Amino acid sequence: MRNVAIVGIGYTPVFVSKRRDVCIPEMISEAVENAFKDSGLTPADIDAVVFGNMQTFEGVNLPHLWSADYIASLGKPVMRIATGGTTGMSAFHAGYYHIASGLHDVVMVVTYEKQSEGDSQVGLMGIITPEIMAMLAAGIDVTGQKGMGAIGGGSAGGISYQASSYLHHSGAGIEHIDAIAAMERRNAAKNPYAHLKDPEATAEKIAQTPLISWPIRFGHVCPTSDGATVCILASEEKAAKLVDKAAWVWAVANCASDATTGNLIEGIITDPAEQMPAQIAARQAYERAGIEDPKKEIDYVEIYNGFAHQTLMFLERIGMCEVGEAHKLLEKGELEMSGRLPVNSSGGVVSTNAIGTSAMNRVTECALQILGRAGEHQVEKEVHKALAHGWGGLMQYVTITILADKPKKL
Amino acid sequence: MDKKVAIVGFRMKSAPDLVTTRERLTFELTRGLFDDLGIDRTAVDTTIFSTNDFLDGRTISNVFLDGPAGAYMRDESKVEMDGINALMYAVIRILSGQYSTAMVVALGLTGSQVSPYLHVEYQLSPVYDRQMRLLNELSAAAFQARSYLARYGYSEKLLDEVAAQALSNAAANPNQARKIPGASAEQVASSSPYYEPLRELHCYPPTDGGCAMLLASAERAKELTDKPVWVLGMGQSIETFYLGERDLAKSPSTAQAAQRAYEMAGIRDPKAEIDLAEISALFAHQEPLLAEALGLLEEGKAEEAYRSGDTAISGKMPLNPSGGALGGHPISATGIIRTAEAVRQLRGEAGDNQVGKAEVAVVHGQDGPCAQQNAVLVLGI
Amino acid sequence: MEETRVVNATWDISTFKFRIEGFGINNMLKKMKEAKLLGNRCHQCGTVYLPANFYCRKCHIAIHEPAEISDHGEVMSYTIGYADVRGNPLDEPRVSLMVKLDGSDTWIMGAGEDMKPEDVHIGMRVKVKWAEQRVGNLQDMESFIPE
Amino acid sequence: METSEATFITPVVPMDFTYNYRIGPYMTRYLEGFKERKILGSRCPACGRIAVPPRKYCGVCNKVMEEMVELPQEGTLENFTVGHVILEKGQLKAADAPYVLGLIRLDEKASLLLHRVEGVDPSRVEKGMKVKAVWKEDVEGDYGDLDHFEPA
Repeated sequence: MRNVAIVGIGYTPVFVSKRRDVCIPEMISEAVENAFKDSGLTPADIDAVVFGNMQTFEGVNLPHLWSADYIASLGKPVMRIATGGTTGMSAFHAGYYHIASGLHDVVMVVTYEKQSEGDSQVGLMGIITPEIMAMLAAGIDVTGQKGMGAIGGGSAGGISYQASSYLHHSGAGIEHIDAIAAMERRNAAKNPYAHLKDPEATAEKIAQTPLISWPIRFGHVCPTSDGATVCILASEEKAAKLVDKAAWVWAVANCASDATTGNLIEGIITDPAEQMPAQIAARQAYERAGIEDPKKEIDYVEIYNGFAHQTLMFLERIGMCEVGEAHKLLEKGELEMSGRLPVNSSGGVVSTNAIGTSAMNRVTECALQILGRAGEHQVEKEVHKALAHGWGGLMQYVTITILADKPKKL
Repeated sequence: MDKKVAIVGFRMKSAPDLVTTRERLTFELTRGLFDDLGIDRTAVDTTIFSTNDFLDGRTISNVFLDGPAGAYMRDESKVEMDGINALMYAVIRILSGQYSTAMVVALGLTGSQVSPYLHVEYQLSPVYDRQMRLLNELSAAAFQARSYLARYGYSEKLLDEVAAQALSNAAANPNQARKIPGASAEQVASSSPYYEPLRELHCYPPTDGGCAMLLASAERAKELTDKPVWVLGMGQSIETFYLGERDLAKSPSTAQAAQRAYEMAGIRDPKAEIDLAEISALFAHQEPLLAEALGLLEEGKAEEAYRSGDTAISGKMPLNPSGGALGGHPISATGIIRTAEAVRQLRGEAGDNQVGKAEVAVVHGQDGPCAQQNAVLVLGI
Repeated sequence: MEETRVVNATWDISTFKFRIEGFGINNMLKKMKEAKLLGNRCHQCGTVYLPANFYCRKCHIAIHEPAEISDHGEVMSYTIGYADVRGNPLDEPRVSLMVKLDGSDTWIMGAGEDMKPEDVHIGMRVKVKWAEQRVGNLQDMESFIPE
Repeated sequence: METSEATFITPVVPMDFTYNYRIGPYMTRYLEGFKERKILGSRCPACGRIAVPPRKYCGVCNKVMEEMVELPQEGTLENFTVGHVILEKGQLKAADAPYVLGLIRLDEKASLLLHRVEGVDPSRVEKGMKVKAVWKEDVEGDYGDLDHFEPA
């Protein structure tokens, strides 16, 4: 095992609903150029490339092939990773292992999504299209009015059950979901790479957005975005030559549960808010990083929250606070940029969601906080260790990355 | 690379139509593999899938496969490319020291479920080639075939001979999908023309197939098998996407990938040191073309090599003794099935396809139109 | 930033010949005609699946033992719908439940009836309301009603 | 574990997913050129190679290509294939008649342009033939404006 450092980060200049001006590889190349600028490296320094997105969102199969000329990859090994919502962090993990294995010294991880090119609802429905068709034949009612398997939940679907269960078990109320959504939209206003920004957001304002399905409102839901993120990783020896200060990977871990057996009726054995994979992956990550008490040792957290309640829910699942405590921390202002446990000062996924980048941006945002380079959304406390969380699949994949301000003792 | 990571077991299956679901095939392959090794799912530290959304007709194509693969509440990831790259990721993960075992599960139900040629159609640029509708997997391959034949002045008969050898080898192999006993060059030459110079039997058949393979660290491998096959080297490379800018008669990215793999494996003279090759040649011309890029055949001498029997199972450089991808191409799984075939050879378990004593094998996998991206493994005992 | 032209391309889902798992669903639908729920049980760990699964995801073994499951159960989670999938408001709020039936280790989803949205809660006891005319269709189970 | 048709359900999915792609400024320039019956390429500032159709990056030099150049309308057939089949949604079908696709070199430094070659007996096509561009009568800045090539 070798130490691995983040030595360069590049974003597209903006993350917005529609990049009407460029085609897919042109957009990706902007983030690649920025990562080279940020790191001072050139294509000749890169040993290998890892590439990730959710390809059905753009309808291009193995898009790294089309992008090869735009990502400085010709003549290099390129590995394409795709794991759903977690793709960005799964790709980051692959980049990490490329170096930790001793096979490569400098690896570039490229992630993107240009969701405006497809219909995101269709892309998501694509996970279960054949099952839906089969269940329609078996009599399922997709409007949720009657019959077995009537999912309900409107466009929020199964997520509304997760939020509902979370509220029940934590003692939090819908007002807490409104409040965390408002906090993140305010944070986003300070992040130049965020999509939905509202410096004036308040819980009351969010509460005025219509309910989709209890307890999910429009104001709790992520947008669909166009954007790309690139991260350059290096071995300890290389990093020492390249940069004065780096963010160091202390642990990566991931865990899968099970979606369903291929039909829409039967669910996972656990409660949808239990998120056992998050508990397992976090425990593994703490062990690998030598962290005994994450509540004391982790200074900053980025949670993958396609829906606002997930910030609170996952903080509990990964052991950053006790069950039922997250909304109390929120009430006390401890999750704010000025607080004791700042979380998602980037604005989170609920403010910006170019899916392939979303789990990766959790990592790069943690790195910026550690490096003190987050600009207006830099948190007040010093960040020595930070945790990035990714989530995806049909609610069953979780990835965790722990970063620190110095190399791990091996 | 020293003997650090070994292949300790595999299960594979292919047919024109396996009459099954992805979930059942995944369960059958992984359960079978665990039974072979006398382990259960907890012995697998991480699982790497190789599936493709455009082949499976769904977003996150492995989303229902975690359970059937035994990865419920466990570590997994997915490489969306040819399976050989998933295997490379498994090797990388073991080399990192984080994992002592890693399983690869690769599936492609392209015979029964979907038209395989669409797989490449969706790889083309949607803002040019897919608008022009001139390029497809077969027309691209035809340009490559003509370019290759022209460079060395080979006759089109070479394609028939290459295909006949592969199809005869495939007919003897119980793991293959396309069975044409006694396939001859004449038979190949009389199959229907697609894009000149390519005919039906020069091209891969639509195939259902899959493979589950377990890899382990040196220490763990000794506990799991008496017959470890070691990954001695690996390399990968990509070339430009634009067909009009590529030298189609050669495969520079294969040559680069091979150079990396040989360097890692300490191979200086591949012709002398390698006992057999399993090459993902999707079209007849690709087998000699890629074999040249892999340094296994002398450039410009392919006709002699095939006619003299050098490339046959009993020859001095057997190419695709399994029958290769002309015998079956379950897209996404092909490269890992080639790997499994090489493992059978190195273990001396290849039956009628056995090349004699084999100690070092090279395996090749590809992605993209005209093999834009190539990966090479060196295996040894 | 200048806007550029849009061109289209498709992913031809209609070209697929999908096969999806039907073992559990088909067996369950047949039995639903008799107003009964049929799943299966893992002979090793005892986990009960509804609909039946061909393997146990905990033990990773093939399983065959049929298990009849009660049509009474407990609300594990719920949601109240206010808008359809396209975001248009509904005339009446709609109750949807996630229910763990007694004796089963998996949950199923379904509509809730005869209950006011404000009364629905996690842990609430419910039972299946069967259709009078049952045809071996998922709508044979019309909804969940309070026990 | 035996499976049969009875073990699974085979749903019919009657729809296709449609995507809307932005073509970006380079492809826009190419199609704008068609309005004046011009074939444009982009030149790499480092190696001087010309990409046709134009695009942003020279993958080899990793340089942004800003300079647009007009290419001659006459060139050499470098490679060709005679198609006996067509692919419709991935299904192979026999073509009504054999047809010729060619890779055409319009300039020594330019990439090969793929197009149909008409006005020649497919059995008599040869590498090295001189061919010239044939435009549609009414050009409108669309992909189909440059209709095909024919012997020069």
